[in-house]
Amino acid sequence: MPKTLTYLEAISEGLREEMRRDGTVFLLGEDIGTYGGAFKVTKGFTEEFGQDRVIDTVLAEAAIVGAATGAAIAGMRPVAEMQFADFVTNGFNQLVNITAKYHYRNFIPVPLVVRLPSGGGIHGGPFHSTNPEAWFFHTPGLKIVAPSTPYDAKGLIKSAIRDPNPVLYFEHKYLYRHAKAEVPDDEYLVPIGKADVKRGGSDIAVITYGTGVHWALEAAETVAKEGVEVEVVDLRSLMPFDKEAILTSVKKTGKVLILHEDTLTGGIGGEIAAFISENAFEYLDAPIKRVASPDTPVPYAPTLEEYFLPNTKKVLEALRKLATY
Amino acid sequence: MPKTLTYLEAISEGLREEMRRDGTVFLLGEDIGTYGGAFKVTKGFTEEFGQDRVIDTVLAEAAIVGAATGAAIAGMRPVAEMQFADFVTNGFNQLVNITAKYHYRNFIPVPLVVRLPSGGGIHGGPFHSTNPEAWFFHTPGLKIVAPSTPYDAKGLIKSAIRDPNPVLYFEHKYLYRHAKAEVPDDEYLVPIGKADVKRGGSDIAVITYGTGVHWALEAAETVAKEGVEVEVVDLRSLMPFDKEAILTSVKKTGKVLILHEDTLTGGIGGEIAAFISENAFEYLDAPIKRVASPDTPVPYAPTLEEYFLPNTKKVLEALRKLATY
Amino acid sequence: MITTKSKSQAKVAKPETKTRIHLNSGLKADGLLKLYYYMRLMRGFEDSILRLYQQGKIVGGAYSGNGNEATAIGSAFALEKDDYLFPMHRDMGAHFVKGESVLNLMLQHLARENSLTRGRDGTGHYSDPSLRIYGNISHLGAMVPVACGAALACKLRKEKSVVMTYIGDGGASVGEVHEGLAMASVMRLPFILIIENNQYAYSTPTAKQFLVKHLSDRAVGYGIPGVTVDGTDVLAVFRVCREAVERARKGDGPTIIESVTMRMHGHAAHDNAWYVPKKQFEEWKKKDPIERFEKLLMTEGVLTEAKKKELTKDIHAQLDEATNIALEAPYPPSEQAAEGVYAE
Amino acid sequence: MITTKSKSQAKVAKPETKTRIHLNSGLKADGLLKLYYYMRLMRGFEDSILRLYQQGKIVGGAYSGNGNEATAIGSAFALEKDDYLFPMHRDMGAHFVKGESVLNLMLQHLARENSLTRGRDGTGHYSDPSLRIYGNISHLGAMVPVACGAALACKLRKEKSVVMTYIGDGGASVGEVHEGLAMASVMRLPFILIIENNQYAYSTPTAKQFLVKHLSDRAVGYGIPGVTVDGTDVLAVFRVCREAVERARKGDGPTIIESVTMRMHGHAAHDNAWYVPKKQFEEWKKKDPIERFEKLLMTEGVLTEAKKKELTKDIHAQLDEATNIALEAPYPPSEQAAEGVYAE
Ligand SMILES: Cc1ncc(C[n+]2csc(CCOP(=O)(O)OP(=O)(O)O)c2C)c(N)n1
Ligand SMILES: Cc1ncc(C[n+]2csc(CCOP(=O)(O)OP(=O)(O)O)c2C)c(N)n1
Ligand SMILES: [Mg+2]
Ligand SMILES: [Mg+2]
Repeated sequence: MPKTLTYLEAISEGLREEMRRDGTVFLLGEDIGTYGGAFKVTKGFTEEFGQDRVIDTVLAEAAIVGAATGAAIAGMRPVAEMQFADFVTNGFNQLVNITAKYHYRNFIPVPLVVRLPSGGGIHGGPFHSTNPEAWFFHTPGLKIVAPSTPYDAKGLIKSAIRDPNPVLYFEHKYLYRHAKAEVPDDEYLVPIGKADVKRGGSDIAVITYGTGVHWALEAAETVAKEGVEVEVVDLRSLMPFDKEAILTSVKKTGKVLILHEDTLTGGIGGEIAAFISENAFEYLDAPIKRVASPDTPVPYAPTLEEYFLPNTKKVLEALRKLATY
Repeated sequence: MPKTLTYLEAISEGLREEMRRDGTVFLLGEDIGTYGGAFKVTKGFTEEFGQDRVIDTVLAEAAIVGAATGAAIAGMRPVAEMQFADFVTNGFNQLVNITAKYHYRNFIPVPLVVRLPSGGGIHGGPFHSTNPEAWFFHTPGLKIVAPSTPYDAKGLIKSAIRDPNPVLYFEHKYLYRHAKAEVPDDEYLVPIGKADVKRGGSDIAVITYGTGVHWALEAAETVAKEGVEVEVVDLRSLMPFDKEAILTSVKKTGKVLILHEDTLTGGIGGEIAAFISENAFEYLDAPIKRVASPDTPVPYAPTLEEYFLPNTKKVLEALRKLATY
Repeated sequence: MITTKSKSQAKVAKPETKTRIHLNSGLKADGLLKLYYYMRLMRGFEDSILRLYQQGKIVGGAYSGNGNEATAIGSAFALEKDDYLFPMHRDMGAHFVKGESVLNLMLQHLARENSLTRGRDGTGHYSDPSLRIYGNISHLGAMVPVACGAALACKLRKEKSVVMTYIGDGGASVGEVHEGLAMASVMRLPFILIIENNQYAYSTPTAKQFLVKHLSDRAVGYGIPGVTVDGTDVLAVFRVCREAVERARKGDGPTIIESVTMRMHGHAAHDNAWYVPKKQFEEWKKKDPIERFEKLLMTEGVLTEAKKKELTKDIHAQLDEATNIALEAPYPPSEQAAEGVYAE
Repeated sequence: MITTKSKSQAKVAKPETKTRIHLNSGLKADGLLKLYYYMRLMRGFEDSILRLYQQGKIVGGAYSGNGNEATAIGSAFALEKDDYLFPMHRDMGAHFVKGESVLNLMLQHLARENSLTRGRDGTGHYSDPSLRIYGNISHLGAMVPVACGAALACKLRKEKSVVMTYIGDGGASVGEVHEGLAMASVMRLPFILIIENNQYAYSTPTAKQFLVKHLSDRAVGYGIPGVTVDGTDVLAVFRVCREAVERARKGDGPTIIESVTMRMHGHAAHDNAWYVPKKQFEEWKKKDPIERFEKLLMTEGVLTEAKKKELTKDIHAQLDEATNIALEAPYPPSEQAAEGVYAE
């Protein structure tokens, strides 16, 4: 019997299942214990798992990431929460220099997960709205996932916990309660590294993830009425990203839109575009287009943030341009 | 009367000239005073400018970057040195959240320079060899320069100091003493944001910077003998990068090789490729190729580092493939 | 044996609530009334913000410094015009003391076009160089090294200005706080750090943040003075801060001041602080910074019911006016979002 | 007035160089000889490395812990087999004490294929989980939170192991050191931090790093014990560390130990330390950790000239053998560079 879960509930459920399954899994972060986390992802967890497995830490992200790394090296499977993804900048040195390079240097697995509530659309301003995945995308040794649906959110948190590598789990704050869907009752995993075609189509491929999937699907419905069939490829995993799935869609459609909420320049979209233009050059019938946020901090005022963020309309415009190229 | 300077001497000279010109310019960093800096860039500076303008700080990069930011906001023009570019990860939060966003949020200029001795080829291993420019390339609000020659090194450090924005100045450790050239006696500036065509050619455009310029020029000589004329575009500035110069070269040649020492995936080359494939699609006669380091930490052993780093031979191979496409 | 549990060295400032306050604080009646006025203005302002929040008119979150008025005002009142203020999110009153207008702060909270950040950021996240106010960012502790940099600039220019900044009991764990203190102490920068120990960091009680009784003991490790003061006693805070300011101005370097108080509201307006024991709120309510100072001023004859009424009216009028103007001010035009990343 | 300059609280351990050392240290003759052996091995090893450096055979830089032998060995000697060691770059001897082979460390320095990192990293930058040794990375202070994490794992699993790590007088300013201490103290983790105050951080003297006389005073701010010990006195270091280890093992939480010593060489082999006053070297030379312990052992009759000769021969033989094997070992094949970024 499938049940309907929000994206947030799906993450909670995935975490709970893994904690029940494996006694080495524990959580650490700010206000995740008694309070249940700033967004309530771990609400009720101390009651079930005790304060030793749902640890309220000091306010210090380098200590949190570092302690997770040390515990992982010593045989545990920690899941660290950043209260907002933005604060991962304080644990940056730990992640990029110790965590990411550990296996390459020492051949010791570092099975940890860092949960990163990310993204805009909640009037969070410049320090509570960012999508910091691209920095880590450029850091060999980290895996990165960014689910767009409750199904993927649950399946990926479980896979992330079981992975022997450090996994950054980007969970989008806007989707927490806006994305709701049926999730199977039986246990399942979503493999890291595999994209999911959320909508099939033969005219244009949209390569995207996170919030972008929702904008793309909405825009696809509209252009479908105009006779343009859009394929929506949800990367789900950003590192490694599913090269095969991308090439398949590109070869099929010949036209590509890359879409992400993160800012444009140096964003993941650039790499995807470069990958396509190097590996599917002969198949391209139009320039690769990108839709992303402009290269500025995330502004606070609603008018500004609305202008800043991608949305269905912007995607629609880009699709129509591509369709008529 | 032009004189011959090493890349390192050129940086020193540029710093000295600006410190003489403007009393608000001062330097801060680890071991830069009495010792003259780990690489001797500021050797003799305390003697001329005193300990107040060449400050030996505590061993704390966040404090160094933060203090530079605070002093800049308060009207000074600090030049901070990271002992190695690798250590900028400790000042990362300061740079990306405070320094980079300051003008956008407050309309106050932040005229500071961070000097970042970067790059491999000196057997530095995983923590003394990186090229961390791409993280900041994806951080709106920072400018980034990366000179390849003594001339550009001097002209760009001077422009960086005069710029009202935070400028990351990547100086390549391998080039410090390996790059030597004539530099004019008269004062000059190299503008930020302008590329320089280091070699003209009509068949293939190599877009590169830093060490890549030297590999490209060497490889270009070889393929010239095979009848292939390569144009070498030295970006010099990475943010902003010179879009016009890139497009001009691409349109002229129709074939593009993007080259950098930094690792491939998510590197600056991805963005450049995406930019070209979106804006010069019709002019491309071949897939855009990239040569960069593989996606691993920088290994220590000479055999491994040699395999890791790009070099003239790898560039040569890529050029030959492009030539025959 | 040779090791023992380290003992606290904190100097705990004596309470200042007996008579002769004029002499003790060095303040005359008008100074005392100003302290009172700013505390009232701060609470009034934050009550207005919370009301606007409940009406759905605030753009993002809304923070309250209820319980922290004596700390915010007593500290900033120790500064001169040319001193630098780097306030934190519970220090709204410090902005007013330093000269910021009620309207500007209201516009900030409502993210309007004519706010100091032109709607790009909110709350106290702005800078006003004309008043030498440099607001915080969200990342706790991050501004500490920046404040050191301003202090360094003063020192290099041989200006006599000092820099005051703040951090919470929670934020005090952040690495950048340590790095800033390491730099400021050894360089003897004119720098004052006030640790606002208000018993909680979001939901996390101080027992989960540190073992020391007095956070001012952190000063011992830097070789600088550390003081703990009752953060609900505005005169005590003022006196301790003035001393620290004098020390800094003389070139004697930084001071850490722990101001002990209570966050009387939740972390932000969305949080009803259910995790705080009722009794704890009740105990602290008795030490309300405004009520206790008001009582004292009344006893001393500095404040009268009539004066209080007048002041209350004035504050309400100011707040109402600012609220009305700000509410009618437009949001910034969308396209501005793309401008101004770089200085020209 | 209510504020004063904070005073040091450091407990300074008494010197241990008089007779009765067996009783004082709790070590029997074989233990004392082991300490001596490891100190000699450390110096011998580092001399070999420096020689290889001068011959151009070391891949990158070469660091020396000359002057730090008593600290490295006395501290690690206080650990049991199941305890975790997170050493720093002046602690080569600690690796040996914890069981690492001379050959493995030689291979590390020469970046050979059969080194523990397979040539991917050098010097003490390796991990050997079988011995619970987790080497440092270059970024100073960065391993402190990681070491806390290992201590947390012990605590969660209710193991009795403790974690020992190190930082320099310079590295002690890094923010991550503070964050680690903040976490370790409030969680009462089984964690020991040894601050190796060797008077310099690269070229920078301690006077430019901090004002406090005793870096162990940092402990006051975390509410944990702090001790300063003569870092050239191996028995004193051992005793202080053993006490800290016992405390940690009992669940009484972390200790900060400042071990005061001198970096007798330059920062690394390329640096001749011209900036250190000659007199300073001369003074500290008199306190050479090995010579003073040797003299003591001789006086006590624990060591004899004959035994010393034998031991010297043994060490040289070991080092020569390891050097020869390592020099002949191949570098890793190039293509390996691309493998192993991720665990399977
Ligand atoms: C570096 C960082 N981590 C996490 C947060 C999220 N956060 C915002 S306020 C807060 C609690 C702050 O507590 P404290 O420092 O005691 O200040 P208070 O709010 O109690 O005045 C947290 C965890 C943050 N702003 N910055
Ligand atoms: C975070 C960081 N910044 C800078 C450096 C460069 N560096 C390497 S060792 C060193 C001095 C270290 O001094 P100290 O901590 O006292 O240790 P010592 O070498 O004296 O034992 C510096 C500045 C570094 N390794 N890490
Ligand atoms: Mg608090
Ligand atoms: Mg040192």
